[in-house]
Amino acid sequence: MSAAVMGAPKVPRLRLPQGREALLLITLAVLVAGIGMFSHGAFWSRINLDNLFVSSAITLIPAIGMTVVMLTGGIDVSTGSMLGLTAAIGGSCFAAGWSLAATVPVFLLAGAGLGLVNAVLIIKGKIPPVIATLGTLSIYRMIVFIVLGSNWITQIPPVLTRVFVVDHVLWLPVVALIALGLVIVASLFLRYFRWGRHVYALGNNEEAARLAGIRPERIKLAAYVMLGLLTGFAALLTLGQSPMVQTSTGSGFVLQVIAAVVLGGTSLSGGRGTMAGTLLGTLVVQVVDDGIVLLHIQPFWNGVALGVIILAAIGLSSRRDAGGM
Amino acid sequence: MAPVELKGIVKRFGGVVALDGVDLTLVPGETHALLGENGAGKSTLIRVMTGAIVPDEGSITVGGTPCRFTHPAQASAAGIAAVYQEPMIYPHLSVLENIFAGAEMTGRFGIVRRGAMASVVRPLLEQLDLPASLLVRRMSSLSIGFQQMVLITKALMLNAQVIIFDEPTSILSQAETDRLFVIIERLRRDGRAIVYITHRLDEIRRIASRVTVLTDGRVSGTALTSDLDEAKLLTLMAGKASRDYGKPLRDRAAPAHGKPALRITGLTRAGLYQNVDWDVPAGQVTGVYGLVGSGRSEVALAAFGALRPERGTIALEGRPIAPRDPAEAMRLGIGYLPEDRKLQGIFATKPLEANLTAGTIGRFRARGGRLDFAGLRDEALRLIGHYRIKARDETIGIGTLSGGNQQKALFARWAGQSLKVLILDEPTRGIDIGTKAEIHDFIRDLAAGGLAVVVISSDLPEVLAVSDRIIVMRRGGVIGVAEGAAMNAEAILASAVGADARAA
Amino acid sequence: MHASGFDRTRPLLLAAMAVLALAGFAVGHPDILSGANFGSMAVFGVEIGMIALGQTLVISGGDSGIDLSVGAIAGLAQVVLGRLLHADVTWPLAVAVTLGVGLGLGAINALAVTWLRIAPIIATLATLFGYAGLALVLSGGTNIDLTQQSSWFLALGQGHVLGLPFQLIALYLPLLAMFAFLQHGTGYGRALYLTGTNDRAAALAGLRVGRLRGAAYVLCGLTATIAGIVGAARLGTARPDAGMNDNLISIAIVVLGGTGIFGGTGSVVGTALATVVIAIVDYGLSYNDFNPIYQAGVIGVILIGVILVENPVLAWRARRFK
Amino acid sequence: EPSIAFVPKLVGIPYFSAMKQGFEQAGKKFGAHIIYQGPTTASVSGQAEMVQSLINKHVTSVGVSANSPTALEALAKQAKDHGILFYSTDSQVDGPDVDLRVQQTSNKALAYTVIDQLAKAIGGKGDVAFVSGGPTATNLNEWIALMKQRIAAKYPGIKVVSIQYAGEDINNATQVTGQLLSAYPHLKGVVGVNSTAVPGAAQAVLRAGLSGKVAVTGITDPNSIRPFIMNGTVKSVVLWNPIALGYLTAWGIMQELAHKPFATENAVPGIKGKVHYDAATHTLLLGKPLVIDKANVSLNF
Ligand SMILES: Nc1ncnc2c1ncn2[C@@H]1O[C@H](COP(=O)(O)OP(=O)(O)OP(=O)(O)O)[C@@H](O)[C@H]1O
Ligand SMILES: Nc1ncnc2c1ncn2[C@@H]1O[C@H](COP(=O)(O)OP(=O)(O)OP(=O)(O)O)[C@@H](O)[C@H]1O
Ligand SMILES: [Mg+2]
Ligand SMILES: [Mg+2]
Repeated sequence: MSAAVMGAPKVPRLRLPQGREALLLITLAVLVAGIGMFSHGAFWSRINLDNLFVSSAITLIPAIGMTVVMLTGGIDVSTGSMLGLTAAIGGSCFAAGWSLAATVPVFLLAGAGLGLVNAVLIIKGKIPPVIATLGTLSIYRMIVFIVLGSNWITQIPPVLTRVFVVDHVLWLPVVALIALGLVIVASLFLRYFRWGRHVYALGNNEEAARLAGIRPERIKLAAYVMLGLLTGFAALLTLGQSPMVQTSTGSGFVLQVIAAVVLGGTSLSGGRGTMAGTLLGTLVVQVVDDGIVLLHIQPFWNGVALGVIILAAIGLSSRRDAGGM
Repeated sequence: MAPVELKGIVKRFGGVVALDGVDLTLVPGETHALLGENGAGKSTLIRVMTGAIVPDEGSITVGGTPCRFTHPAQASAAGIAAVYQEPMIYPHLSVLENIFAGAEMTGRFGIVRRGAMASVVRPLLEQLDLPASLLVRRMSSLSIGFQQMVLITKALMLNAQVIIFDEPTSILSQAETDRLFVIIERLRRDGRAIVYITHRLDEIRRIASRVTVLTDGRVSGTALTSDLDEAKLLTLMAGKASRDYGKPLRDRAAPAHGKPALRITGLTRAGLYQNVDWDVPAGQVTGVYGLVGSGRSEVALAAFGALRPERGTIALEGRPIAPRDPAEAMRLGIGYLPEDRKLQGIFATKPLEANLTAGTIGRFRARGGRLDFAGLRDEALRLIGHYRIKARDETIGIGTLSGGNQQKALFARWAGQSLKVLILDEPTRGIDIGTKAEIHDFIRDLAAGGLAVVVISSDLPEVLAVSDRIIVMRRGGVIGVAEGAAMNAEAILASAVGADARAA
Repeated sequence: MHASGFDRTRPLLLAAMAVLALAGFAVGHPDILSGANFGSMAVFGVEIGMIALGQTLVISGGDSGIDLSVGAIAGLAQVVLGRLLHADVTWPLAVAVTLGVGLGLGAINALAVTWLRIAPIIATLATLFGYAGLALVLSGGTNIDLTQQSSWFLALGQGHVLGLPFQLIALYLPLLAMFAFLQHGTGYGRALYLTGTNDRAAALAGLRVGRLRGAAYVLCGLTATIAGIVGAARLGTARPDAGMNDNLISIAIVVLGGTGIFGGTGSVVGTALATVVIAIVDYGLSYNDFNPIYQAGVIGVILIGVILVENPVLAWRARRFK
Repeated sequence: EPSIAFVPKLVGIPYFSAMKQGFEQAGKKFGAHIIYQGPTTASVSGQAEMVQSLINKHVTSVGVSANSPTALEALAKQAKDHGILFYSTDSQVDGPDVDLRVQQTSNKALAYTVIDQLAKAIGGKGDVAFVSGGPTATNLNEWIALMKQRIAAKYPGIKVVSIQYAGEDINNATQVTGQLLSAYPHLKGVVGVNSTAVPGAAQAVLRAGLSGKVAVTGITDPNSIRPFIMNGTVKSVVLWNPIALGYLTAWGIMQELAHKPFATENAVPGIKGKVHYDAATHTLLLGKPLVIDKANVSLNF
């Protein structure tokens, strides 16, 4: 219970900057400064920054879609399996000798198609999003096994790695630049476009939105399909990061995405959150992960450090800020 | 504009027949009041008109052409707008966005034009005497009264031909109500058709030209206001014996000053209230009157441990207290009936029984830590009977009850507990006229039993009717305390609004 | 609907499904109906079933309640237990201390969620990392051999009572009974449901929202710890990564059992039936030589299928009885 | 026809599919029905569940590549009580109730060969890091210990600066190796201890443009590492032939079922060379580790 619950404006207890974004920015700055200092410059090495940007970008791209889905009050926990399945489908095309130009659309279409399946189950089947996507999480993974048999696909064109990961534009690996571009577009879209505002309205109060003539089904459909599309794209980038499709490709991925989004301040009950938050949330998680190796911490402590940092960073702000519910 | 006609509208919810063949004609340039007991079917009728629910039978024609609204967008396109009884808000969005949700003004590429929207809505805010700074506030940071004003602004914004208000003033005080009436009158003269639902009979005579009374889902009568007097209305409505509404119920010329039960001194929380002193004696009803946003609820919440004050003291029977949460306040003997029924009051999907006993679960413990289910049921049935809650039985989900009956249930939840101080925030919000008098009797009885009762209300006649003393608040501060002869409507209103505001 | 949130539709549907699944498998392999097979299904269902009991409470408490750290708690509990046993602590004491530790781990979750007010999914994700890391640190990353421990201890996971697995008769069923009673028979259960339905209203009705929810996390930590102990005894091995797959499965079981993720609904009875369905399907598929990759997929189909069947049933019921 | 059930650590990975091939070849040749069932992740419980259901089904013989050496001891005993032959292959089960163990190659030989390959590639000295799979995988941990032992004994110029765990996931391996490369700028070599770590590490090295400067080697199969051997990032890796391992296991079981005792050195039809048997531990040993380089990377498993 806090002030906001009762319908009064929030009065901060500590003189800290307002808002989740500011807090994440500070956290990030502290982490970067700390790791930068104690890693003897290793943090600022080209290799490390590239690494950091590439893995952040691959999480961030689906996280954009996840943010929109969560803003509508939904969630998709099948994203990891979806990534695995699109990688398996697209990878099979590569293995069958398809050209890059022919296969890239396969990734995107497969992703969008799987997102559509989720959307239909949720909207037409009236299945709560967690349940529907928990279901497809296992079904998609099963299909991965069927598609791959038990062979991993290794015939991934090296050009993927070169184009997305190795090549740089403006100091950034191409994939990082793409991710950044997508974040900006999505952010503008959510903030300034009618549809974007409808996403928020829907997440705040679906019944009211419906009464106001907004069609929740269409927006939800678009959100899940877009998440699928972005996941398909991320699958392609994953193969650029490491050129092999395994049956386990993408497992564990969804928690990382959801963690980044929620850390960024998007509410699980919908209607609240921003792209900037998601971007910062992603970076914080990745930097922590990175720092543990760079600071030569014994890897068993990896999880402990990550856990403590998340609790400390978020706890500090949430104690006064999450009460708004 | 063409008249809207409803014919033979029937709506059933499972076994309950909410509407049982309702005919209604709305004529441009007329304000049509809809009356009826709690649960009579008024809100349901409204939701049929706006396409929020589809009737089982019956037809709607607009200007002679039959319309079948299956989606609210269609009703909206046909020029019908409504302010619903239960506020429909987007809590995390700004007021501006709340007003324009679904009807945003856009420029090229669908870019939302916030500036243009703000300039369109500003004149309306002015008419309603709302500050323009409100537009950037987050909706959830406003009190429910302000939210209601925003929703009214929203309905006016739509520029609809038929505008429906479902109990808009149940939480508004006199001044806001007056401003709303001026606007409604102008809309009417403008040729719109207005539907106005209320339980305050005095309002009907002020603005409505025609009255339709619903009883148990049926139209029990329709008449021009000019042909009706209060007694007739009441008979029409429920056949209840009329009561002298709006006047003190018994002689309370010189209330004996009971010993103070709750004493608040110098309570301050920046931005919400400053230096508030409340003196609440046992055995009496202390009314708290003020305009929406005058900080009454916040002070009450502080006494109830739900909102920490920055300065000041709260004393219960002479001993200073600082309850950390409502549970602790309740243990000390303080109760609070919240103003926002939907968000702060009911457990919508849970049975009436659980709602009624939510505050007293701890008392119903049988052997082995088991809940005493029979006891709970009996208690619920007792409350349902005593407070005359209209419900099929105690197992029905409270969310399916009419607004007024939900409110009665919440009142019953608190009135049924043994406490030292009970603060009632808008206790009769949405309660029909017959029952309202009953509730007032209950409140008086509680006080007579030795309880210190605080009634926060935006309904001046109500405050006058139940209170022994009245605390008047304005802008987060106490303006004065009226007792005995000073308890007259004009004086209280004048101080609540502020002399300067009156003059303007 | 029962005042404490019990709804019959889903349990009935699940019971029907369990019988159907069993009948289906029996067509392929009639001997699946043997006592040994039922015993095995029980043994493999019990641990995740216990975790799901605690998870049910957490989820039904609302505010997007969820405990992702259950698997890590089970693993850490095993390691703590293993270290204690190897330090020659007698097994009853070691088990008792481990249970205490489990309560503590649950309490950390409770504090993170109710006091620090971190969104449960993030809070328990953080403790998931933390607990799993601690389990690795404490165990040095290796499995701890418990096969040489007292046979009384090993009986916790391998013993039999009246011909049925010890952990089913002596642990799971009593726990289920306790949780069912707690949820549907006590003031705590009802208060938790009300909190899950509308926490503002609950707080203003004088319920201690934080404590109620916190207690659910503590109890969830406890069930995960018991599951961890049973698992260690069953396999004679303490493994830091023992509960690796338990998080999502326990959540799937809870929602399959009819608990809504927005809180305020559901029952451990439904959860128990869902556990039975999953145990039968899981075991039955491998008994019928289905490729194990179909196991997870079939569970996904069930999850979706149940709701697709249930929606029309509920609509029909609403039309008939309301 | 006897039934031989094999429960690998997990299904869906090429290594165990290759073993399954070996099992099936032997099954056809010696007349046995092969059942291949395994969990989809390397889960001890999942493995135990499958072994249990196979025991309940009364197969003739059941065995595992164990996710934990001790966790299946109780089931081994149960199998014995039911008159079912219990074996472990590839990764062993402890205890007295295991009727047959089949080992690909001695752990020592394998670990030493990897380190020798590493030393050759980096010229006998420099900083190196290990990237392993799951931190609890028993055989991986044992190999790491033996590798360190070899370094200490024979290559004092080599220093192990870090051991990281990336699970069975090539992406994690790539990421972790990338981090190692920046954390230890003087790194000379990376040893991948499981089949996803080696290609993952190779990819990271390739991406960082350090191909030829940082050596990558380890234990993995030719299919996974082929692109990196072809493009020169990896010179050699070490493995054994998993098809032969499966085949040998099935042969051994058939011998046991026919009550034919093993000699110390056994001739196995279809396998080149003699197979050693250690009577004390009931262990058949397939042979020496296989070094895979450009010359033989076309092997398909
Ligand atoms: N969704 C629903 N499900 C079941 N019953 C309903 C539902 N909505 C309304 N009802 C029932 O329909 C009847 C009419 O309710 P309605 O809300 O229209 O009353 P009302 O006249 O607006 O009363 P009040 O003055 O108290 O607001 C009541 O008996 C109510 O319980
Ligand atoms: N002029 C104003 N403009 C915008 N918001 C205001 C204004 N005055 C007060 N408020 C807001 O209204 C709320 C105070 O309302 P509070 O609930 O205390 O009043 P109240 O007297 O109980 O009236 P209500 O009938 O609305 O409950 C606070 O959120 C306060 O910030
Ligand atoms: Mg109503
Ligand atoms: Mg108020």
